[in-house]
This record gives sequence, C-alpha cells and structure tokens, in this order.
Amino acid sequence: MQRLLEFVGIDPQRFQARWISGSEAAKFAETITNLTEQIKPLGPNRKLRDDV
Amino acid sequence: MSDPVRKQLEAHPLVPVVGEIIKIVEETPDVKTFHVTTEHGKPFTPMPGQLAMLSLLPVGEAMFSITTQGEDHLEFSIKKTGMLTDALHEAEVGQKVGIRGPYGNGFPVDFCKGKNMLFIGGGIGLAPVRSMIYHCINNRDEYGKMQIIYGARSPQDLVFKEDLFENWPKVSDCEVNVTVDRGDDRWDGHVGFVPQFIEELGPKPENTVAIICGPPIMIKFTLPIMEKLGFTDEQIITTLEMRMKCGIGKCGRCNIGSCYVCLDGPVFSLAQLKNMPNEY
Amino acid sequence: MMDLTQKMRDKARELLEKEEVKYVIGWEKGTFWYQSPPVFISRPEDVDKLVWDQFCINNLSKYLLDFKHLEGKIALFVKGCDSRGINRLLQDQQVQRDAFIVIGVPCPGMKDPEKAKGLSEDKADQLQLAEKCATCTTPNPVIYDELLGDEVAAAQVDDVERFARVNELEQKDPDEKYDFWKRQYDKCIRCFACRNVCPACNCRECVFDQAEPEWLGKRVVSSENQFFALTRAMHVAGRCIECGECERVCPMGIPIMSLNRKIIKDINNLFGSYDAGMNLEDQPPLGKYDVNDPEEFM
Amino acid sequence: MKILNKQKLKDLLNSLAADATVYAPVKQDGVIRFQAWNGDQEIDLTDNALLPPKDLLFPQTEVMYKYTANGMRAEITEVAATAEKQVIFGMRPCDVKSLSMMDDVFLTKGYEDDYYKSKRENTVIISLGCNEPAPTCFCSSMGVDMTEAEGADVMMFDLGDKLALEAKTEIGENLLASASGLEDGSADKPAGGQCQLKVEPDGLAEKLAKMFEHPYWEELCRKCLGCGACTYLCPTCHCFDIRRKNIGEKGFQFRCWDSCMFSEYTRMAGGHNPRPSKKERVRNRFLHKLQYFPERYGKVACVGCGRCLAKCPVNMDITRIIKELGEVAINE
Repeated sequence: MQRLLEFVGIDPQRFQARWISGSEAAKFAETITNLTEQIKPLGPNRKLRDDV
Repeated sequence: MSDPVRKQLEAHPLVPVVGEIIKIVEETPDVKTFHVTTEHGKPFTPMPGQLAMLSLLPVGEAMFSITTQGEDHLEFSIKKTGMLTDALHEAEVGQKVGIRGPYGNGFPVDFCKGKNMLFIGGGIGLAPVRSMIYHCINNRDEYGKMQIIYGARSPQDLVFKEDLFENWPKVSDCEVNVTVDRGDDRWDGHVGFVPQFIEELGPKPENTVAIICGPPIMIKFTLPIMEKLGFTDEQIITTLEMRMKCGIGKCGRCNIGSCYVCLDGPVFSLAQLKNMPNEY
Repeated sequence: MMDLTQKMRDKARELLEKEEVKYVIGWEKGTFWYQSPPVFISRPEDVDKLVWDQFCINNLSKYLLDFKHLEGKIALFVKGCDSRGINRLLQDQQVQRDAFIVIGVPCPGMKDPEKAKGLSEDKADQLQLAEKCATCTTPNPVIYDELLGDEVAAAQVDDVERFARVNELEQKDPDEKYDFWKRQYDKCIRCFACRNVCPACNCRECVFDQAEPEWLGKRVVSSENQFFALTRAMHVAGRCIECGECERVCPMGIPIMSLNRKIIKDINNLFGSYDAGMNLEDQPPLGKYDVNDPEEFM
Repeated sequence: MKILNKQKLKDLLNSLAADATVYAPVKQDGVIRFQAWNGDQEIDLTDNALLPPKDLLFPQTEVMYKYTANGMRAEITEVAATAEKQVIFGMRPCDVKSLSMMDDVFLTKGYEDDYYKSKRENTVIISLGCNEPAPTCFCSSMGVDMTEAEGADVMMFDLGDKLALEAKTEIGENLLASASGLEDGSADKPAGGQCQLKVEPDGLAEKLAKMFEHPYWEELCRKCLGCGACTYLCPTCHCFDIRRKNIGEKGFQFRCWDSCMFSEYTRMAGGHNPRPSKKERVRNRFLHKLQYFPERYGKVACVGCGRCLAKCPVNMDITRIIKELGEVAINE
C-alpha cells in the first residue's frame, strides 16, 4: 500500500502500517507520537483532495 | 398549499422545505406514524393516495405515501426497512425534516363517488389506503357502503389500532374486518390470511370499487379471489412502490414501461397494470 | 486461423449435439471487421457464427459467473490469458471445475481494434499487436480439457519490457506522479467497465456498490475517483492475471495496468516471483503466510 | 456568412471568452473532451468528442443545495445559484439534436428542472457541421442533418484551412458581430458526409410494445458486462441519482449521473429489485430508447452519434439490435 501510494505521488511518510495488538498500549502511543512528529513538518496534505 | 411553500417548490422542485416532526405515534414495534408540519403550517394539501419526499437532511431522502392529513399537518406511517427509516425511528418530536411534494396521482376520488368502497390492506399497506378511508369518512354522504378488510402477521403488527377498533367501526355504514396470520393469547378475532378472509366475507362487486395495498404475496393471492367474486379489472385499484429519487419524472428509475410511478402513479387500476410490462 | 475456426465449430457442434453442454461461449464477427465480440451458442445450427481471428480479444472467463446456477454444463474457449482467469475463479472458489468444459486455443496475440478504426480490411496484416498482448508471456492456455491447434512459442518478455511503463513512472518526482495520476483519473467516468470485465473482481457484492455503508461516494471528483482506483488495485493485488482487459475496456483510456503492474512488481520483489492464475497449486502471496515474509510493518 | 482562418481560431475563442465561459473540444491524454477555454489549448475539430457536452448542461456531479444539520436542528443554507453564460463551440449536429430530448425530460411534463433550465437558457451553441462521419456514426438514420443543426445559434463548417460561420439566431448574430478574427465572406456550404451505418427505426416502437416477454432479450443480454459506459457516453441518457455528503455539521445534497445498467439502480430499501438481472436491465435500456421514450415524448432517444457502439467493450451495437428487433418474429 505504501509503495502504491508512493507510486501515485503520495509521500510515503504520510502512510504507515503497524501491527499492534490490543494489549500493546505503549507501542500504540509510541507509534502515534512518532508518526505525528514525522508528519508535522510535512505540512497539510493537498493531494487526494477536492477543490471544494 | 401554503403560498411560501408553493413558491419555493415551483422555483426549486428538488429542494425540500424544512419542516418539523410535531408528534410521533408508535403503531407497532417497527411502524411509527410521524406528524409533520412547517412554519407555514401544513406544507400542502395532498389528494388521498399522493406521495411526498421526506428527508432527514444528513441521512437521506425517500418517498413515502401520505397516510392522512390534519388541519395543520401531514401524517406518514413508516416501517423500519433501511438506513433512513431506521434514523427516522430514532427521531424525537422537534426533529427538523425536509419535505417536498405532493407527488403522483392520488386515488380516483371522482370515479369512486357514489360507489361502495372496499378497502383491503395488508401490513403497512394500510398506510396509503388510510388516506382514502379518511377522505370517504370526511365526505361520507358522497360514497356508499364502506368495508375495510385488514390483516397483519400478528396482533401486535396491526397498525392504526385505534382507527380499526374504535374510530372506523363507529362510522355509519362502515364494516371493519380484521384478521391476523397468527393469533396470541389475547386475540379473539379472526385468524387467517387476508385472501382467504376476503373469500369468507364475500364482498359484493356490484357498484363497488376495491382499493388494495399490501405485500406482493398478498396481492398475488388476493387478485384471483377478487376475480372469483366477480370484480372486474377496472374495479380494482392499487398503489405501487418503486425506487424513486426525484419524484418529478426526471431521474428515470421508477419507470414501468413508459409510465413513471412518481408522475403517472402510484395509483393504478388493475386494468392499467395489465397493460404495462410486468416489471415492478 | 481459418483452420482453427473450423475446429472450434466442429467441437462446438459436437458438444451441443451430444447435449454435453447447454452453451458454448466463443467469439463471433462484430459490427466491423476488426471486432470479434463474445457469442453464446446454444443450438448446433448456430455454430457457424463462431470465429477465431486476430480480434478475439475479449477474455471470456468472467462469463462463468453468469452461469453459476445453470443446470447443466457450459463450454468456453480460452486463450492463454483467459485460461489464467479460469484459474483465478477456481482459486477464489467462485466456480466448480466440473461445471464447465475448457477448450484451449493457443493465441498468437490479438491486434489492436482501436488502431484498426477507419482502416480497410486489406490492411489487417500491418496492424500492431494490442498493447495488452505485446508483453504477453502465456500465449498458450494453462488449464484446459482439450487443446485445439498447436502451441505457439511464447515471446521472451523480460521484466524490463514488462514493467517499462511502471519503471518510467517511478522515475518521476512525487508531484509529477501525482499530477499524472490525477489527470488520468480525472477522466474516469466511473462506468465500472474495468471492474465488470475483470476475472479477479468476483465478489458477490462489490464494496463500490454498497450504499450502506457508502465506502465510495458517488460524486465523480478527484478524491473519490482516486480512492476507487487505489482500492480496486489493492483488491486485485496478487490476484491480477495481467489479461489487460481493464485497460482495454476503459472508454477514457486510463492506463489501469500501470497500477496493477506496479503492485505485481512490488510483490515479486517482496515475496519472490509470482504470476497469478498460472496454476491452481501456488497460493497467491497475499493469500498465505510464510515465516520468511518481509515484515516492514511490524 | 463569416469566414475564419483557422490560424485565428484563438482570437475568436479569446473574444468569445470575454463575457462567457467557452467550451471547446480539446484533446488531452488521448481523449477529446469539451474543456473550458483557457487561451492556450490545442483545439481538435477532427473527431467528435468522446464525451458529449451534455455535462455542461447536466453535470456528472452537481451540488443542489447545502445544509447544516445537528441533532434536531436542520437548515438549508444555500441553493445552487443560477448558471453563468457559456458558449459551446464545435458541438456536432447529433449532440445538438440530443438537447431536444434533454429539454423534453427536464423542461416538460409538469415540472421544470431549475438546475438544467438555468444552464440551458444561458448557453449559446456554435455547431460544427460534419463532413466526415466516423464509421460508427448513423445519425442520418436518426433524422440528423449534418449541415443544419436545429437549435444551434451559429452553424459552422470546416473548409480545410478555414471555417465558415453562419448565424442562425439573433443571439448567434450578436455573438458573431462582436467576435474577433472573423471576416465577411461567402463559401459554399460543404455537403454533409455519408454514414456507412444505416438503420430503420420507423414503426419499431409499436412492434416493441408487443415484445416485452420476447426471448430475444435473454439472448441479447448475455454478453453485456453491465457497465455504464454506454449510458455515460450517450448524449440522451439522463438518469441521475441524488445523494449527499456530510462533513461535520455541514453537508450538501448533490445529484450525479446514474445508469440503468447498474444493479443497485432500482433496488429498494427492503431489498426488492424490479430489475434483478442483466436481462431486465438491458431490456429496459433499449426499450427506453426505442419504445418508452417515443411513447412519452414522441421521438426515439437516440441521435446516432455512435459513441456507445464505438466504446462498448463487448460490441453491443444498437444499430444491429435495431435491425434484429425489426426482423425477429413475434407471436401475437
């Protein structure tokens, strides 16, 4: 999926897939924190959006 | 029709007027009757049998028959069958709704004048017929004998119980016959399917118009019995349901042959239906 | 090819006369000389409608789904690519193998009917192969009950050629890629021809048809069109048999196969070389688990 | 009559674009479509556009009104505004003729569709006569005159390196009077081309009225894929769906093209579908064009543009179907 999104011009950093079990709260929080940090500098996404 | 509503619907026939649910009556576990009005009062004065588009703006829009009307409101009896009707059943008094209409041809009131009226309904199918029953009650001297034959799956599935057991039997020269497919401990009325019930009651075809509405399976078995009793195709009138989106004969999906149910229906005589392709 | 046409007719006549099958699905001549659309023959006297020429481009395997509930068998002719569609449907457990008879026809590659428009018939030989046939590696049917004619030699198509369009697009920078695909899918009118022709699109109810919940909005706008494109590509990932029908039938000329081939290329890189629909034994890489699978998402 | 040297086409379009949006056939990514003129596109007048310009009057997706809704509250905040002026440049006579059918649907039988009407009234049509019909064209059988498009404001002819323009209405005259790049002149009107495909639709509607249960439909439907390409490319197909999109409290109601070829088109909330299979849907499409529309509006809903048969993945050919329908025996 990540590769396909990259292929259609979406920054692969904007999409991540992680396998997190329901019991892995810490891993979930860590993943989200990291992802947010990585995404912030990229700015708002303008792709795959409509003009309206 | 109230003037502001008429003007708006003329200018933008596909844009609803915003109205409000002012009363909700629980008829059965899955049927509720909604009383709807607008700030201009009753949005329009439909003929019995006509339809209206009712919407919950964020959920969707669908065509419903107008069950009856009061001085200042319209009534819709709606069974839970999909996303919109589920949402409507969640709604409470005060809920804003969209409404546009009225659509279609109603029951042929002039054709029926002076005749005996036989109403046959099954399940939620009594909802559209009820508008005509009330029309006859309100203009009682213009119509002959009234007979209402109604059936539902079980006693708790009977709609309009107050009408069936209290109001309508009191109307002069009006016979009400109710049956259920399966009774329960408290049910002391008739048990059996509508078609057989009709056969037992044996209504007379002379100078009579029969208005039938119910599930397809009921209609299928009722028609041969009507024929046996001597009713002609012209004497049998029914009202159809089709998927509708626009209500004004443009969007294309409710056609049966070259008829559009929303404009040319939903009321058809059996004679008309037999001339149309069997695709409904 | 004339010879094979006769063999097809004979075979069809035999099957229908012996009442072994109710229908034979093949190709017939269409409106123009460069069209050979599908035909369904149910009477022995109609078998002369069948033809085998350079324009039998339609993949007939998908039609098996229309006959799922037929009492009695059907027979159909398959080219190499079509036969991979049969394996697709069998592997997806959409059809029963004993419900139909497969008659294989080796295929030298079909000509491009779009390029033939407006040409006179005597120019037929100068026509190029259809794009979907130019990089074909399986001209001979891989599953059949009977094979008519002699096998043809498979062209040597290497990955450079097969993924040429993918490689070219991969070189672009992200904004160029996005502009390219946005422009392509802004053309999409959402007629669903690509889905309806695809043997890998065999769900009983397609997500794109579901109104509740409405996964795909019905507005024909950039976001919904691209969502449709990417979702469909992922749904056939690892199952696309590269018959190229989606791209051929697209009235708007969207290069759909570039999306599918991109996924195929990645799957080959990640899970080892795999060609969908080549046989019934190999499981699709995305349909099985192996301890050695790459784990970049863990 | 006015003459335009094709080299000055841009001048003409620029001047037309001064007070209206001009739509002209542009080839982009392999497809000729009507696009808004931005001053710098390659106009392609060779073949007819792949998509008819019906979407300029009846867009594939069109916002109808906006609303806000939250819990019990709901309010319609905005109804789509009236259309702005537009000029359609290079519309073929077949497509111009299709507008008479669209007008029948959207403007007659008791209700006027305000969205369509507003666009229709604000549209000026410059029609391009056809000298060289495509192999798939059969408009001459459907009552189209390739040199005279009834309903066009200006009729235009391709003279090779020049175009001849002739005003047909007052609006057309005013338009040409103020446009640049034109010279006064005269030219012989080129004769229209010849269609290779011919059909004979007369009397078919009456026959079809007796053919609803005919086994022909069972045979015909088999190869159909059930995609909507034919309906979406058809200049006379007009079916639409009404849906909505919610974003938080706000939302809008829109309509979008729909196709009678899709299975969910007639499926009702309870699950009942009066046209459950390919057979009923294919039959409805052809009966609608050839019988129901004539019964309702007095004309066949086909202009012979040939788009459906050019693009159908399985060569469902309406000309062949008309011929076969004319020939099959019916038991009365």
